[in-house]
Amino acid sequence: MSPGGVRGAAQGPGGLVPGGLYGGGGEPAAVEFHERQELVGRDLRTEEMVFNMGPQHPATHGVLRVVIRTDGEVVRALQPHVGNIHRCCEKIGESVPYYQWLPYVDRMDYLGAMCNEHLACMAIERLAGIEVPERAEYCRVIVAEVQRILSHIFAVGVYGLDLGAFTPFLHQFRERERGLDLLDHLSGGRLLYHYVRIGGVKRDLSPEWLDELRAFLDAVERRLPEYNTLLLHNRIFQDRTAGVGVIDRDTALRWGVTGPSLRAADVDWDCRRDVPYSVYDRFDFEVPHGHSGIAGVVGDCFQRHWVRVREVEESLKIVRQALAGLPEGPVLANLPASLRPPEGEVYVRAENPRGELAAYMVSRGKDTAYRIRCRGPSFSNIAVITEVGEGTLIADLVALIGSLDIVLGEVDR
Amino acid sequence: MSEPKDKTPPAPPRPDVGEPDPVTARALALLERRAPGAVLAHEPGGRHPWLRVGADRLREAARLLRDDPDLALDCCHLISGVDWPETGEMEVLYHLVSYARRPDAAYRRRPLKNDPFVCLRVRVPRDAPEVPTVMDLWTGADWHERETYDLLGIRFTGRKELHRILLPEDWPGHPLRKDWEYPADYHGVPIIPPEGL
Amino acid sequence: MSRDTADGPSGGAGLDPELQQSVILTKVEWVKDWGRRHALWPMAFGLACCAMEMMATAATKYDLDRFGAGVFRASPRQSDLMIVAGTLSHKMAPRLRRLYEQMPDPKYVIAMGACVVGGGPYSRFGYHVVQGVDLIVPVDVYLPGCPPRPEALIDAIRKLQFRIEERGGATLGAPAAAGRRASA
Amino acid sequence: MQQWLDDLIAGTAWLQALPTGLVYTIGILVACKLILLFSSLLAGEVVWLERRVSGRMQARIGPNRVGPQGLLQFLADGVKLLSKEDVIPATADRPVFVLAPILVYLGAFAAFCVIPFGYGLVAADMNVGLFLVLAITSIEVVGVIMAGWASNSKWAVLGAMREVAQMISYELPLGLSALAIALLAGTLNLTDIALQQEGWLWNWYVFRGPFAFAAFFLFFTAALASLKRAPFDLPEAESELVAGFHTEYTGFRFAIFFLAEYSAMILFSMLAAVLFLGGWSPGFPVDLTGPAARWIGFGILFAKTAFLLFVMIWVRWSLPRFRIDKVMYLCYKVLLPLSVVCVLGLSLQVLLGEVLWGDQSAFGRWLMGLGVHGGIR
Repeated sequence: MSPGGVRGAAQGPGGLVPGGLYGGGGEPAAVEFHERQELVGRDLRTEEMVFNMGPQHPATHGVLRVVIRTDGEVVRALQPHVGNIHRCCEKIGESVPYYQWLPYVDRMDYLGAMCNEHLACMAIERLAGIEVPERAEYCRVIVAEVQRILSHIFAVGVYGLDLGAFTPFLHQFRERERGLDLLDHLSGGRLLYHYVRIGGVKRDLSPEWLDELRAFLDAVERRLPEYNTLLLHNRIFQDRTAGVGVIDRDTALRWGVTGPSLRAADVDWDCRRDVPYSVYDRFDFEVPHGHSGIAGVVGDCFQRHWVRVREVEESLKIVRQALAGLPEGPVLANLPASLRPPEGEVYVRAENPRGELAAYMVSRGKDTAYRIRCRGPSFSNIAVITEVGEGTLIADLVALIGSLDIVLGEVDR
Repeated sequence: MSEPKDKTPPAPPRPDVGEPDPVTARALALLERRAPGAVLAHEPGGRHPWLRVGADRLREAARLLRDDPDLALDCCHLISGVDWPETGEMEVLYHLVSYARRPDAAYRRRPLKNDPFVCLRVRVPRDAPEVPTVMDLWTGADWHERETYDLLGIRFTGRKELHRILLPEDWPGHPLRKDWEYPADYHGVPIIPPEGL
Repeated sequence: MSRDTADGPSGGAGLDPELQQSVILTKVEWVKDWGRRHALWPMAFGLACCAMEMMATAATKYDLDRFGAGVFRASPRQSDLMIVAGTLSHKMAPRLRRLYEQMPDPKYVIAMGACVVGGGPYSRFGYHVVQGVDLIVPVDVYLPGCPPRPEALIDAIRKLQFRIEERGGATLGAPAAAGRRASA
Repeated sequence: MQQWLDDLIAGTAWLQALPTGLVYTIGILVACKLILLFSSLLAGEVVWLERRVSGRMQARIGPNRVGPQGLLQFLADGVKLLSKEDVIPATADRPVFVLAPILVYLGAFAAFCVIPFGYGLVAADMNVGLFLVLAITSIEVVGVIMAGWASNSKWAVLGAMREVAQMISYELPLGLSALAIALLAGTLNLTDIALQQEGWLWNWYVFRGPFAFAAFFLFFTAALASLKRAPFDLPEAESELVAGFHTEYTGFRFAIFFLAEYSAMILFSMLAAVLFLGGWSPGFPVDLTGPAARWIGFGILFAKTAFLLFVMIWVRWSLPRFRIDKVMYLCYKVLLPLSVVCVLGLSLQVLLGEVLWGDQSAFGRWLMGLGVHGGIR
């Protein structure tokens, strides 16, 4: 890699060779024309194979497509291709009223829907100058942290799946189902909730629900060591992940990697603590970062996995504190039927399970936004494999992509 | 777009009340000292302070901001493009954040903006929207620039070849431009326009 | 698009009706259908949100494997059922078609979720979303919901099993849907 | 087998009229058919077992709708795979593509002919039985290479490459740890090896000294690797290579790969049971060589096989997958040296035992007793 980060001639061609099962042979020729031209123009050694990993491949967590050029098992160059589920979230945001835009935000990162809603509502509230009742803020923090727990244990399980361990994946689903039921009972949806609304939340938390929540927290706390036995402390798992796919601090910052992947690269930063939004400044929690002290080096796949496991513990702490300090009061501010924020713009960011989700919004006094731009954390996180994935084995590439815990809905938005 | 066009002349976004943002003030001072004349306009405080630079001075300003040890804006968080057809201009915004510098407690408690980002913005004419790249400063800007090109058609110059990222390469037009029309179909697969069938 | 039966010579497609009624052939057909409906191996075709619910259906609580439909194969060559779970975009559509064509007959498609049934929430402004997967491949069972619950997916698979039982060995599938849109 | 046929001919008048060679041929064909049927059905049931056991391990149920407790699930799968369209990719190398599953199948099934299912329940009671098993099972790798190559799919080629590297490497520790038992037994005839372990539990070869004990685990690990079972399932690593070398195979050809994999599992479990776990010996002195009693012996051997199969399934669903370089590391730097040590140790044990105590295993038992004693204390 050249030090400045400019990838000139070393750039992978991302070429397509028709004929392979996942090759691009049957696609409209125009779609990938530049790649073909590039491929023809290059002096491609015949010993190297060009693989099309995805868009339908078990390891790509959805419809990511990675074109890799390998020398045997070693990846010489790779080029990720995204956009396969581009769902026009920003265009829709400009076309529908603010209230109606919220469900689309859920669908961006469908594993962190509550956190997404939270950020979108925050952005709109800041744009329109809406005060949120205190109890609503607590409700938001509780559901967002429950969502983070669910997302992280899912990430932990799916990472096992990527590495060939099927059982942890299903074990975490047992707890995940409990959490989904929990949010289901609250909002009526298992995956996409539309619970956090502009000006508060949709429904108050009932005492029964809070009991259910406590039981869920205990269950997760009890099961975490079990997952760790299956993965974190498993020797094969450590061999597969320690020292693999190292994203060091500099690389992470240059590529804009955020979230657990950034903290694994020893950057002590968490939006919840450092630029506190909502009521996060009232809670006491640690930000796991750097080296786990178990295996591997800073910034490798193992540390990213470890950061997620640790963050589940911290989220449990936050939810418990929020439960203890839950104030009384209304949960939804009075809002007009048609929200017309004054002219202005905002930039808001929040710590999502996958990284920093940010939104830039421009209002011109209408009931629809003039421009909405969302920063999907996975979008920046996955870009980094272009550089880091080079020179790894195919199995390591799978481990690397899995450890970044991307959601393609958020990459493509 | 079905939405009727706004006939009023486009005013710049309304300045929000509030004291000046110290981070942006520092960035402004730095740019005025090291690159005089680069900052064309600025909004010092409120929810969303910003600095506008000319497209020709963008890279210089960005490099200064990145390399300044106090600001240390080591991450280009987001690049967004905005289309302003009324003035015939396109705008690109760079939201720069620092992970090396953590905001102090006083900054964290600021009511309107507690997030120490610096926003650089560039305006270019709509008929020839060309902005120099910042990809060599922040590698991650690569995909953001590609996306801005893809959805708004703003060209970034001085970088490796610019391709669409989200949409197919032969997609008609740039959908986030305000005057973009929904095509009838794409390769024979119909696209239902917003008005319905 | 043509919906040939792919049973080959033994499938009874080309036989005269009298012969098809004969005992042995009927029994053979019955056994084949029995096998097909109890061994629907889905292809893991997760596109978006619905894929999470598809996983949940295969996982601990709902356990699709009970019906013999839990063998998620990554290769289209070995799968019988394509659960199109999630939003289908124009960029992805040719690939979906290609994967569908790589599946051996008889093959079945479940359109899971509002987006692949008819565009769902993206039908109005979503320029890059294909307004229903039936524009690309024929669909056997439509499963609405955003996302559908796992119970609903189990129900869809049961429905497909009943349909295989009713209709016999011939491949199912809706009529070419391009016509549906054109006439609309 | 031959004895049976001789008895049969002696007792049946009309068979005596036929040429003996013809009777032998027909008899052997029938025996092969029976073995084939047995191992295919068994393989199917192992698939069911795998799905149910994994379900159990993963807090779910597993197939339970087809037949009682889902026992007929494999039949449904088989019928379905049989009636699927048979796709041969246009770019595939047709003859090789067609031949490959047959070779894999052959490698997995042919070896059953020398496995004693009980005393005298063996199709071909050969003096080189053990050797034959190891030789025939390595044909499988040729089939896999052919499958990978002929598919003309890159994932398949990569899977086949991994398979070749892995299988050929693991033949070494597998063969060496089997050789260790041959050293103890002094024969390659599997029936004789099983017979030598009759009597009490400590007569089983696995309990004849620390080296034999270690050899059992080496054998089992190497068998797992050459069976492509997790954590060594790299050739078909689903999350990396889609479906590995059989990515392009459909319908019945794929079913054959599937079946071959599971019957190879049964084969190696049975072999391990015969070599190390006393064959059909229940662990106390009882004569199981009689015409009726041998079927009891068959049941006992079957139970041991089932246990080993269960362990294989257990391992598969517990562990993540190795990486190719780690697999090679494990083979050449851990298993191979250890199995060499085992062979050398066992040679020493046999030599010293015979010289000092007149019993080749005595020294080993003494060592093992020492170890157990130390362990308890």
